Amino acid sequence: MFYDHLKGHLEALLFASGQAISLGKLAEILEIPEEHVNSLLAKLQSDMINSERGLTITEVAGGFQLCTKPELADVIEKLVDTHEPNLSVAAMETLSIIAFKQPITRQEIEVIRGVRVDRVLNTLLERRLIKEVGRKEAVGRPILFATTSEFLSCFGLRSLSELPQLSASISPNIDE
Amino acid sequence: MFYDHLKGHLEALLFASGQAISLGKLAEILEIPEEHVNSLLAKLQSDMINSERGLTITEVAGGFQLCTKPELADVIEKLVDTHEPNLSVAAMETLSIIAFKQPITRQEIEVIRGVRVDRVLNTLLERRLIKEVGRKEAVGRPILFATTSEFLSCFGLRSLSELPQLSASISPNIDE
Amino acid sequence: MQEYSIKTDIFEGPLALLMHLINKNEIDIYDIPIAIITEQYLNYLQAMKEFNIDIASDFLVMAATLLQIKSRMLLPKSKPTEEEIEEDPRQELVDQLLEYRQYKEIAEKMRVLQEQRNRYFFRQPVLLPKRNPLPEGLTLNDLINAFAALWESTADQYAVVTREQISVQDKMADIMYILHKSNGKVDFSKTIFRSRSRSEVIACFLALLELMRLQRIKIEQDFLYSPIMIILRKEEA
Repeated sequence: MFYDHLKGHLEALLFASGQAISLGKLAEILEIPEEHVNSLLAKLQSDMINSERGLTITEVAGGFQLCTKPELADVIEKLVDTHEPNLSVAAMETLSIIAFKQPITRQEIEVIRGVRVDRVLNTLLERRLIKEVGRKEAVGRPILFATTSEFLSCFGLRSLSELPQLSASISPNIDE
Repeated sequence: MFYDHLKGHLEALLFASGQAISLGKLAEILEIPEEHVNSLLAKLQSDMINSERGLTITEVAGGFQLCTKPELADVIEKLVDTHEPNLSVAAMETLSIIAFKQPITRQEIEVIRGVRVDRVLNTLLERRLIKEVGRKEAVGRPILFATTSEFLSCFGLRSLSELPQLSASISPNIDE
Repeated sequence: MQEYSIKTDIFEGPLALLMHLINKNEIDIYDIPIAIITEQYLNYLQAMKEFNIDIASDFLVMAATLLQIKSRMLLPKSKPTEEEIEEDPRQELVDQLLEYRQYKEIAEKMRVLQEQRNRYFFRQPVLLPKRNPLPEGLTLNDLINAFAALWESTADQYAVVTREQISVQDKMADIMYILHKSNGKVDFSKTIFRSRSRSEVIACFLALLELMRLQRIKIEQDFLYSPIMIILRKEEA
């Protein structure tokens, strides 16, 4: 096709960036319209399906990112151990609450979990999975927390709408 | 050939590593003899010669490394973050002090501005508007700063003599 | 000891413990046998105590809540009034448990997502030097304005400070210093160089008078309104 000579450019850009690059940024650098970037990405992606290739493209919040194929994880793990340690049960529960009810205060999280969450919040902040997004207009003006784009890419989500669904069987209130 | 199914593994390993990996390490992880790793690398390399690919393999001290093709350097460079072109008020004020009172030390600038200027100075240095021109014969031998030729062209000046003489009025310096 | 450490891992809060008891007993969450659950809950706290584990206050608050619900359940039911059916004392707790359970389930799904994601490996970005374009559209005026803005703000500072700080003593030292640097003779106007404020001029005059009284200097003026010259006395030179 028209822009096939740019496939190598695209691959090199994704490689060099390391992080996700937005469609807009790619279009700007390659100096072609976004829809053509999209079709180039699709072509590059389908070239990579070949079993002799080890890489693939994932789409996460913020754009497109080059990474190794998931089926090769066992081999890669022999080389690098880049993944951060898993989140504790407490951290994962707290993160889930924030993801669904953001923006939310510490006190509101504690009502749901029934325990103090100061330390868990610090861990989540340190790992940049959540951030402070302002203060609630309430007594004491407590800090509001929300998830970050790192949160999305950590879980391979393009947006918050891809979060797992709350199970329908549980209605929050019997009276309803 | 025999090990062609490992070409993807090799690509993924080189990708995830970031640094160069030795032949021995690759042989160990792929569980094949080193000479076969060598021929796999050669095959992967020749696959990448195709103009639709953006990556290549280089051999450096310590082993093999995946990188972008040198002919794509111009495109990759467009990824580079560009500094905000405008100067902040703090940077502008500091620059004006240096322009009119050069050569001047950080401490002397701080006396005039009444705030610390370390970071502003770094910005101005990074942006090549000022440079270090020696050390003052005083306690601690502090570094002296002055403006650069880039500074002149930035403000459309042919030489420093085109700057108006403002320094005397602000200077409470007995020596003058 | 092995077992207790596992237990404290699981029950890091009273709600987690209650959920465990409900699941273990296969209890309908909408109809919790409060007496049984309360007993088991208290037994667990007792066991924690025996292992010398600090019991977080959250657990004690829940124990009190359970006991309160239990006692309310034991009270003879008053006849429902016409306005409303009496609320089940367990209702609030049930709501809380349901919401908590919902997020526990989500957390499990999130963990699966993360494990899937962990099978993808990324790489660090290539380190590229930052580009530093020179600022554009600046003129000499911008530079002068920036300097002038500073000058005004620092002038204010000096005004405040000098009124306090220019003492006659300082001014005497200034004058002697300048005289030594100027071969023993200097124009009076040259001795006013700090803030050029009225207070400096006054301090300067007083300093001159004092230096004359001490016979350190003498003053000459050729004619009215001509420059006043300050001259160091011979013995000082």
